[in-house]
Amino acid sequence: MSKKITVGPAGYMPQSAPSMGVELAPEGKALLYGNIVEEEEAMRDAARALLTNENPTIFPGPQVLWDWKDDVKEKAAAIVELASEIPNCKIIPMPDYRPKYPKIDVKAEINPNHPNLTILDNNIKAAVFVGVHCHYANLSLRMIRAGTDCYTVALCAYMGHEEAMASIRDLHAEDLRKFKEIVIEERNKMGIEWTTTPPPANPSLPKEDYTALSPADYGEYRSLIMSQKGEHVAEVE
Amino acid sequence: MGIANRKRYNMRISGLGGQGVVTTAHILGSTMDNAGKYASLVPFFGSEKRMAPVEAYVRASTEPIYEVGEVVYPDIIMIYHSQVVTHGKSYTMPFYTGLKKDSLVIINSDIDVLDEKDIEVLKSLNAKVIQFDATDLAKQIAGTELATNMAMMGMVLGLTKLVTEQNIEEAVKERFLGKSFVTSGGTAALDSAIEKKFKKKEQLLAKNMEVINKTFEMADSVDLDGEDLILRLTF
Amino acid sequence: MTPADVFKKYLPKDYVELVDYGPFGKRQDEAGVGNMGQYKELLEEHPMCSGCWMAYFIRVVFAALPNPEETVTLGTAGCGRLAISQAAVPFIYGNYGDQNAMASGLTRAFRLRFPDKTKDVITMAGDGGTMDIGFSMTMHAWIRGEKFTTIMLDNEVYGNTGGQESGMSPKGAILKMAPKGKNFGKMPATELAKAAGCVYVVRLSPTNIKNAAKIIRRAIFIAREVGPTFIHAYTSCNIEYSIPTNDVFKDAKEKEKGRFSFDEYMTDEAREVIERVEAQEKEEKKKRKAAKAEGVS
Amino acid sequence: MSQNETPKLEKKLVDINYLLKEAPREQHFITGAQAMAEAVKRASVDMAIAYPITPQSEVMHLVGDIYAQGHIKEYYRAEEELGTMSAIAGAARAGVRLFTATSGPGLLRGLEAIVSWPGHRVPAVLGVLTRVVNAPLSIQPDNVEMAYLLHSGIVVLHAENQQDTFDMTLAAFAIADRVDVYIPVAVATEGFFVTHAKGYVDMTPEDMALTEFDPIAAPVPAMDNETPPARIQRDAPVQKSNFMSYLIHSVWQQEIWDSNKRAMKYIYEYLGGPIEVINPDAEVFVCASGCAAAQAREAQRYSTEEGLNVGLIKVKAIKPFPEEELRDIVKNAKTIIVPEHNAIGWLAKEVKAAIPNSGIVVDGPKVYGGMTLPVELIMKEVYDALGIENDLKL
Repeated sequence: MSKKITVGPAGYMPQSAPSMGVELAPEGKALLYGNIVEEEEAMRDAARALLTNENPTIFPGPQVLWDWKDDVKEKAAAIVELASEIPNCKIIPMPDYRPKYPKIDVKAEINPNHPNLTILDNNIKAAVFVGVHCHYANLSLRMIRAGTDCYTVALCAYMGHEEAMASIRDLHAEDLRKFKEIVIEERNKMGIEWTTTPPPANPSLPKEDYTALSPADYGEYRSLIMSQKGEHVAEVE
Repeated sequence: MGIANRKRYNMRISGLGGQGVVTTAHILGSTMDNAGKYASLVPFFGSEKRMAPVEAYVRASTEPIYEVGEVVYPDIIMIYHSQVVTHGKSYTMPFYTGLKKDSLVIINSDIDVLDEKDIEVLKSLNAKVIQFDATDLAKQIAGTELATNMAMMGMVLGLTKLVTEQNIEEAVKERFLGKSFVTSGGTAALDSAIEKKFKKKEQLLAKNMEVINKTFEMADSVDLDGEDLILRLTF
Repeated sequence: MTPADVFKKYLPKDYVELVDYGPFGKRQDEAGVGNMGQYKELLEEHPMCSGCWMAYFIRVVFAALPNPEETVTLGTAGCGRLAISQAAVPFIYGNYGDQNAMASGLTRAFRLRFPDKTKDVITMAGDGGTMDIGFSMTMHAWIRGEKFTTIMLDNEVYGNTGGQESGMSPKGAILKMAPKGKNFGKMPATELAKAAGCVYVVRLSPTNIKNAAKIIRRAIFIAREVGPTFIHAYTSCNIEYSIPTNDVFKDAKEKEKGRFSFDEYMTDEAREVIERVEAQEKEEKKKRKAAKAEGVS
Repeated sequence: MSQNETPKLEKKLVDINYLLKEAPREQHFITGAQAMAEAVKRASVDMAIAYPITPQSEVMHLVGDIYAQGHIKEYYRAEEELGTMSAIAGAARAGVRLFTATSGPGLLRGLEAIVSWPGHRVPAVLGVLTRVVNAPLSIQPDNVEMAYLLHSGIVVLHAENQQDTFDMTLAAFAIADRVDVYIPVAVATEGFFVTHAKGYVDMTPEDMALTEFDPIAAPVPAMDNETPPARIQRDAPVQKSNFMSYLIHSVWQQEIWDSNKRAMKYIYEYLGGPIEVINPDAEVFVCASGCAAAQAREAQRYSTEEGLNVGLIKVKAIKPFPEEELRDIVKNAKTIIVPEHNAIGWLAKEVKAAIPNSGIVVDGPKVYGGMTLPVELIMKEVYDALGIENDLKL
């Protein structure tokens, strides 16, 4: 079967996958390179990409990052388990969809308004989107296909994504575990040595100690800050 | 095919706010005009008010130019700040996105900013990378880093042999001694800052020209046909 | 707002801090205007000009929110949204000047979906968005008695489009599109609001941070129960009116003595709400004091 | 407040396929306006916003009545169309099922908001009861306003009669809130000719309604602080900048048209496809939408009675436009006659753009400004196409 959707870069202003005739897979099926296939086939191809490409990364979205629904706990756990089985896999979250000012910290997060920055800066060649709302997943996957050479996997709770190289639909925690098992199988087939290790924590800068902050840190609005009881404000810049 | 004496150059200039990126574009434009040649400029349009990278685009040619819009596929890229390369502070990432074959990259930095992958790509494009510390040169000769853009502009014009120093001098005169030239609020403020730095405008002009002449000298010494990808220039 | 346990260590610190040090679920004395800069604020980085009084006031609004975890803000074109959209509160940007129409739909939809919950809806738009292009939608939302808060960030000019005259520019001001000076005065925004049925209307120049916070909270508490509330705040444009950054506060003080003199209007119904809520807050404060004393002795 | 005292009615909630295909139906003789309102009554609509304009008013009056009866949770009369359409956009952010309707000049007045619905992912249903666009003032039927909707990304269905109006309106709600579509769906039909005229409509039971709107199963989070993320801007103003990709707005637009495209499979599932064809082997086709299709249907029948090999193509979905379906049907046709109720012939333009041999398209007969479209006008084109002598004095 010829590949309809392949790893990018697809160019300056590529056509969208649907306009190239790619249709979402029906229930029980999956998409692989834009073609409708059995779920397992797609999972195996995705697994091999995650095991062989540089800097495999999982991008969990708001729907799995925040504890808002009963099934989140289990899904979240399953995602970390999956990541732990992929050698040197990173987890870089997409906590929300708002453009980041002045510039996104590409080591710490990915943003749908400029996802290629994170992919390029971290030299990510295989990525998994999970828990990202479909609209933003589609935007991100398309921009990544346009401007990078990253293999993308979409693990979607709904109908999947035409833009991803591999797209799994109706995803639940058990599907994530199934995917994990396939990753392990493929890993062993390839004879890759790996002991289950969870990805490193988020590298973003250490937090400020707010209790130690004085109104002097408040800069130009210093004059508007009431000093706390017993506080001495010595210097105003 | 060498970078000098071409009919047409499409340039992308990337820097950070306040480095005179847009000013360079304007002066380049009028320089071409004074030389009886043609140019078109596109300052970048973003909506945020500060802290953003700045990009400007210049098309310079011996023939009339019709094309409009930002330069997506440049044959010359000027980098005013090493962070454009190291921190991806540009609108296109990586900074050489769209760069054409046999092209020229000028970076204001004398340290190694390019990583292996960059070097690999630039080699495959048969590009030439000129690196020199334009800011330091500006400080040493003009006594202010605000002349950094002059150094960068002098270098690109020196390398491309597009115009003579005289053409530039007239343009710089226009820019700072006036003539009908409208500047944005921000740029106007910057001018007054420069003026404070050098009491007199004539002196400002002279200093700028010194910087430009220096970079022309440096450009003459460059061998663009050599094997090396990166050429480090000192002064 | 809590992350899934396994993911907390993978979230950017920015968000972890919001969870651990943010104002969510906290009282004003724990995380309010009184101790701005000492907890993780809802609005931090923003692209507004340095010394922007509007950015400062927007920051105050977010610090004053009585219920940030259940608040939605709406805005329209203008400088304001550049900052508002950066806050850790849902923000809706629709079309030109339609913020009060959108808020009408949003507020009603919230009330039918969450009849037992308090959700605060606040529109924050400039003088142009509120009184010029959005005029009919602003007025009609008030006339219909829609229960949300309208805040007008009045910088007396179209700042974001480069300094054109607005309906709220003062008479005689020489601005773009008014090259010979504006030849009519400011629109009577607060009078219009009263006439249109706003139950709580305040005009202020936010020079006193605690007072500003009190006003904002009052407007929100009243909108929950009684009806539309309106705050007309002076948020100067130091660029278009070329006010030196250091004199921005001074300018606000001067305006306070002039056309932005403090004016607070409320209906009896609104007053009841304020008295009840503020008495409650006092009571709780007292209780806490007592409990503290208990603990000490 | 008395409006809150209206009791919540007990209804059997069913899936759209059951509702449209299996549910028992009873025939009624009602107007198009009634048909649309009756569909709204059966769609578990949360909120409707009204603003009067002839000939739409009839619909929103009736929707107001069913609100008073408790079939809808919230309803009000807004200030004008821009306010109405903006309020719909605001309510949509709270994750509810929405309906409004308008006509000609009202549609154009609300257009700034309406064309932003798809990009803002507002899954509302919009009734378009067509009317001339003013200058000079007139309230007559004419569907030129639909041309303005065709490039907005909105899914546009065009009803031939009262029955279509009922079925398409019900289907519209189901199409709009599919997670892979989630953009507005407009159901258009001709003012007066359909809205104020009575026809036979087979209707589902009143106490049976479409399953309720699910704000969670959506491609964008409702901005209700209930669905994550806690810190969100759903539809950011996007500009080229260092924290935006050059591509963001273009891929966003692509996503809207992709969603529009994805609606097609539901148009097949719920409405039996975007076109209806009679006599697929015809050499001459009459291709029409809306109530022009009724005239075309009549013309096709006359032709058959006269032994002429004429076919009918009724276009039910204008966006997404059934390009492949059309190409396939007309591949051997000699002539395609496209009768329309507007001056610009927007359907003929779409048809010409869809097929390789646009020369076979007859751009008309067209009537507008409220004129009726007599079947004889279409018959004349049929005769001319077949080279049949005729003495029709038209």
